[in-house]
Amino acid sequence: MRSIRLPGMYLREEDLRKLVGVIEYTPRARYSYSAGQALSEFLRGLREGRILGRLCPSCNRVLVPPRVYCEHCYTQTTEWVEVPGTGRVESVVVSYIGTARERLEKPEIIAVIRLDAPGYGRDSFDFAGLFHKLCGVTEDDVKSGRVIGLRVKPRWKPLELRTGSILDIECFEPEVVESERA
Amino acid sequence: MSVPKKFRLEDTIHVKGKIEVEKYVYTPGVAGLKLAEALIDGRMLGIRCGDKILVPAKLYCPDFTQGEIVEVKDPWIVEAYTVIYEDMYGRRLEKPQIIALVRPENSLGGIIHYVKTDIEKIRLGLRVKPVFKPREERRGLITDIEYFEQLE
Amino acid sequence: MVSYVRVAVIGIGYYGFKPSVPDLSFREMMFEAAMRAYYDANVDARRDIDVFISCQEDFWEGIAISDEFAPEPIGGVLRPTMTIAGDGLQCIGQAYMIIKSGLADIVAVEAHAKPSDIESIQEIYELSLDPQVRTLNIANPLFQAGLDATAYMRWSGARREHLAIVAVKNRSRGLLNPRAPHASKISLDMVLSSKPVIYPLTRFEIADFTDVAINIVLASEEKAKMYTDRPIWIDGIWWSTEVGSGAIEWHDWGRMPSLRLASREAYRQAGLSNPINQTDFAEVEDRFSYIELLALEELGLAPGGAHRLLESGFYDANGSYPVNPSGGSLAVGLTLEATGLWRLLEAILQLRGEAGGVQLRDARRAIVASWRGPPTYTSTVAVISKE
Amino acid sequence: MRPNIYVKDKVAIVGAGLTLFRRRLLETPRELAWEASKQALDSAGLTLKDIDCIVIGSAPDAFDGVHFKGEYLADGSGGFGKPTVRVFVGGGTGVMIPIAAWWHVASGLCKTVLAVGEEKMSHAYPHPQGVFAYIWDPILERPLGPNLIWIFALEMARYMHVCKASKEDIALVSVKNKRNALDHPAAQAAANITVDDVLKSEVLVWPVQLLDISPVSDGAVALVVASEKIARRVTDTPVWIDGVGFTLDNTHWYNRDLSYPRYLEYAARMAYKMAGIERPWKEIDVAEPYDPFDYKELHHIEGLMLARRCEAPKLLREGYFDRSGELPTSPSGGLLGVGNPIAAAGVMKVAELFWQLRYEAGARQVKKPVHKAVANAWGDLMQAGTVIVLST
Repeated sequence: MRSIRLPGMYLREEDLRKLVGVIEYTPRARYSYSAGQALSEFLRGLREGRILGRLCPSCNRVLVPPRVYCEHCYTQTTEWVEVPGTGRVESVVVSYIGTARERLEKPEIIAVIRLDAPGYGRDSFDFAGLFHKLCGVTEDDVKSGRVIGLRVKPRWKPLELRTGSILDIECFEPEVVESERA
Repeated sequence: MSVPKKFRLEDTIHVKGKIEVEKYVYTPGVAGLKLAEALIDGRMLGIRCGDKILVPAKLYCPDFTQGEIVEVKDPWIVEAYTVIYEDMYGRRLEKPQIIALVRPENSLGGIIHYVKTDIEKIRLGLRVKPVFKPREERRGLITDIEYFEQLE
Repeated sequence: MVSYVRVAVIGIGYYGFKPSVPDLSFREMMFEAAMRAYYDANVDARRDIDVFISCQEDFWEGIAISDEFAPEPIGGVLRPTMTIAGDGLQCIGQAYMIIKSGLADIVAVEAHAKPSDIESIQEIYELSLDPQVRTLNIANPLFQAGLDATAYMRWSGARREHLAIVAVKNRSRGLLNPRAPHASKISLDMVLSSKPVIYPLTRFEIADFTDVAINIVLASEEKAKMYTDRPIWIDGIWWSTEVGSGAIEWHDWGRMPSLRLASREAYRQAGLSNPINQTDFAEVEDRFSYIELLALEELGLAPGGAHRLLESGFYDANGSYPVNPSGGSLAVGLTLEATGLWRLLEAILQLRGEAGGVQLRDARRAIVASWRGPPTYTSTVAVISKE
Repeated sequence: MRPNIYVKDKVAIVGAGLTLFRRRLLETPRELAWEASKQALDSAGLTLKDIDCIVIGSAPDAFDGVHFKGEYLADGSGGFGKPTVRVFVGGGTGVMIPIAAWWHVASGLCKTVLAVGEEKMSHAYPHPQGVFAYIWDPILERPLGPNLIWIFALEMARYMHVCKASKEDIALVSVKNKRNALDHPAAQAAANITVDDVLKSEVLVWPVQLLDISPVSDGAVALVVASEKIARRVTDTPVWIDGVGFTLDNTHWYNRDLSYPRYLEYAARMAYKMAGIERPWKEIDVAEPYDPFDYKELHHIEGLMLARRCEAPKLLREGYFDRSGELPTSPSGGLLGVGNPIAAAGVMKVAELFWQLRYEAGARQVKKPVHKAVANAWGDLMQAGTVIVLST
């Protein structure tokens, strides 16, 4: 295969503009996703400023986000449990780009939060967790590696602005503000 | 579920969403580029596969050999047709659309297009020919053909 | 060398069969169906099932990589789980191969549909057409059905009345089936006097959408006998694609070579030489009225012409060869990629004697045939039996 | 995990073909599939008439911008009156394609399979990245406005934290693969770069920078897979598929420890067991771990058990994974160097091992003798592991 010229005709953006027979098409693919039993309750909880999980009766793990089944034990979860919302930063990054790869004016800090709730199995490979933005830390904090392991808590939007969405949590923020600690 | 399911519609949340990029820009392809140039010229292309000619022109034949691109000529005949009165949401059209699969008489395959005739007159085997848009409006797409019209 | 391993269905489960299931997410519906199927098969999802297959398409789900959501609700987390972007019956074919290859003894196949979550189903159908065809802005993306119907009517001699009889037969039959939300008591006059939607089809002759989740558990012969005393055997299954959906112009209009080719191989595997005499009934594609008749022709189940036999009552539930005793798609609905799977489900219930109001008297062997619908020309055919 | 393998008939790869990988190609997706398929058939000395079944793989429909992409690609992939099926496990699709082809043949129901992977990402505007906005959970994740790179950055940050790996260590993967790709005729992003170039490139989502990532590509790759009897007839050097494995982890990726790809280990164990491999780190001669991001190659080397946990960065520094090293990885140049038309890229990795094991890789041929090889692909929300083991 090495020496043969491979098929494929490369087009630069400007070549494309010169071509005839190019078709432009605007797609329309709209949905109304049913949140279902578990997530509907979870979203209602967020509106009330509570983070709700489901208890697995088999492994005693609390599932956040909640589902009606524990995927490891494959049993139905039985009870709603409110978790405190506090936890530790499991991983954290700084995003300089938006959804369509455009540069952001102000970088965003994104984290995986391991919540204070029982996880699955002894090594806790699976834990109750959320994926959200992080406030109250700087880019440099993140890059220095100091943020992983940091204790955090949710910062809620004012009650009147909450809509029953994951965005009812504005972000997670350090439990102890740096200046207070000093 | 051992917890009773909530059953009131107001207890369940529905979240709006989509899968939409701003737009898709489809390149015409190798055969499609030749076809596009021909359409602008007011011509139609097929490919020769063995002793048959298939329309529209593609890069390859059903046996996977590369086809030789050839021009096809009128007249065309209606191989299959339908009339669209309503869309999938149940909205009636103001003017029904007569859609047909038309193929050049001596070729296989064909193209899907509008046929301009009375609904009573459309039938299988009807002989038709393409009516092209004015040259300056052609863009190398099958819509460069405005419709097919019945041959006298 | 074809493997000697026989493959059986050992468990079935479903949830839904309603035009809309607003209270559950698609994942919760998948769980409900899976839980029922595993209970029926008496298997432990986490211990006994070797491979899990989900059948779905991104734009039906509204998620760009919908495979992500497959494993959790069906018990497939950290197990061999994969997705086939195809009709549910085609996935049964994949499971059949996986078991015959020796890779797995027990396979769970899942398909679900939540068309009630889709707000722009017409535009999504449009997105499945070749971009060149889309430029025509045809008002109804199901136009292919009309083209095929007129071409079929010409060569077969079937008239509009014959197509209407299919709608009357299936929609009325569905009144006896609790899984048929679109059943209704209609008359031939009602169909013939209603306005066409896609000529020659009226709205009674075009199937409507239904929400459902279905799970079917398959096993090798050895395992099947351990788990159940009423296995339903897959004697043969095959699928075929005539042309790509981007090359529909090259389709043989008015015919369905994909059903023909798929059925011939399925019959060969099952050892059928005269299918109409060697099977007792069929669940076949009927998302449009004409396709039931065309399918019967292509499946070799219409000696002397499907429309003539239909007229004589041959295909009625109490006729010589019942076709779509469930009520078919015209009564049960279209469940996106789960469509082929419920056809199989209905046939299994018949063979098990669990079909309730639609139960046939002597059902031992059946043909199940499903087309993936426009703009595809892909079909799957299965032969199943209880002995 | 109970892979439950009892397989009698051997299955071989007997041909491979591919198109250029580029940011944008003139060809339609179906034409790309045809070009790759035609080459694969020619290389095996077969025609479409000789093929029984077709397996197609392609990642999200939203790239090519066609719903039912498998059906759309069918004719370009040989699906003219043939049984045709499309497999889909996100980015893991590339290796799932030959896995599915394997069971088509191993079942005895097909003797020859044309297995095709295609992706045309350039259709989506303004940027193909926009498609990735829709892979997330529509209720809990999409409202945050996520970018695909977020999750990989989160995984990379966790890997760096747990394994004490530095950005420099990780950048070495990019340097190695882009250099390897200089010898690959399809390559889109081959280059002689240094660690410094990587560290100075645009920071997208810290710790991920521009040169840590594979490019957006159009391309197609095809394989011909056949039963033992046919394989021995058409070639003197069939490459056997010894083991296959695949796994999906849970959807809730932020409920998992991201530092280790357990989904891959499970899939690899399944494939190794089937192939009779007990000590992969000794028995595997050459590997094509999936490398859409540079840290991912290290992650996958560990998941494939070719190195101990957190040990891959050190071995990489020592040149262990170079083409002249003890266990060459991504000798093709990988996704970082050759390009990343998602499903096609995974097949490209398998095709590379096919050429390596036949000593046909020319300038890319690794120095050591090779008998056993492994490739993997990975996808979804860091969930899917697909593994294939090949041998001569």
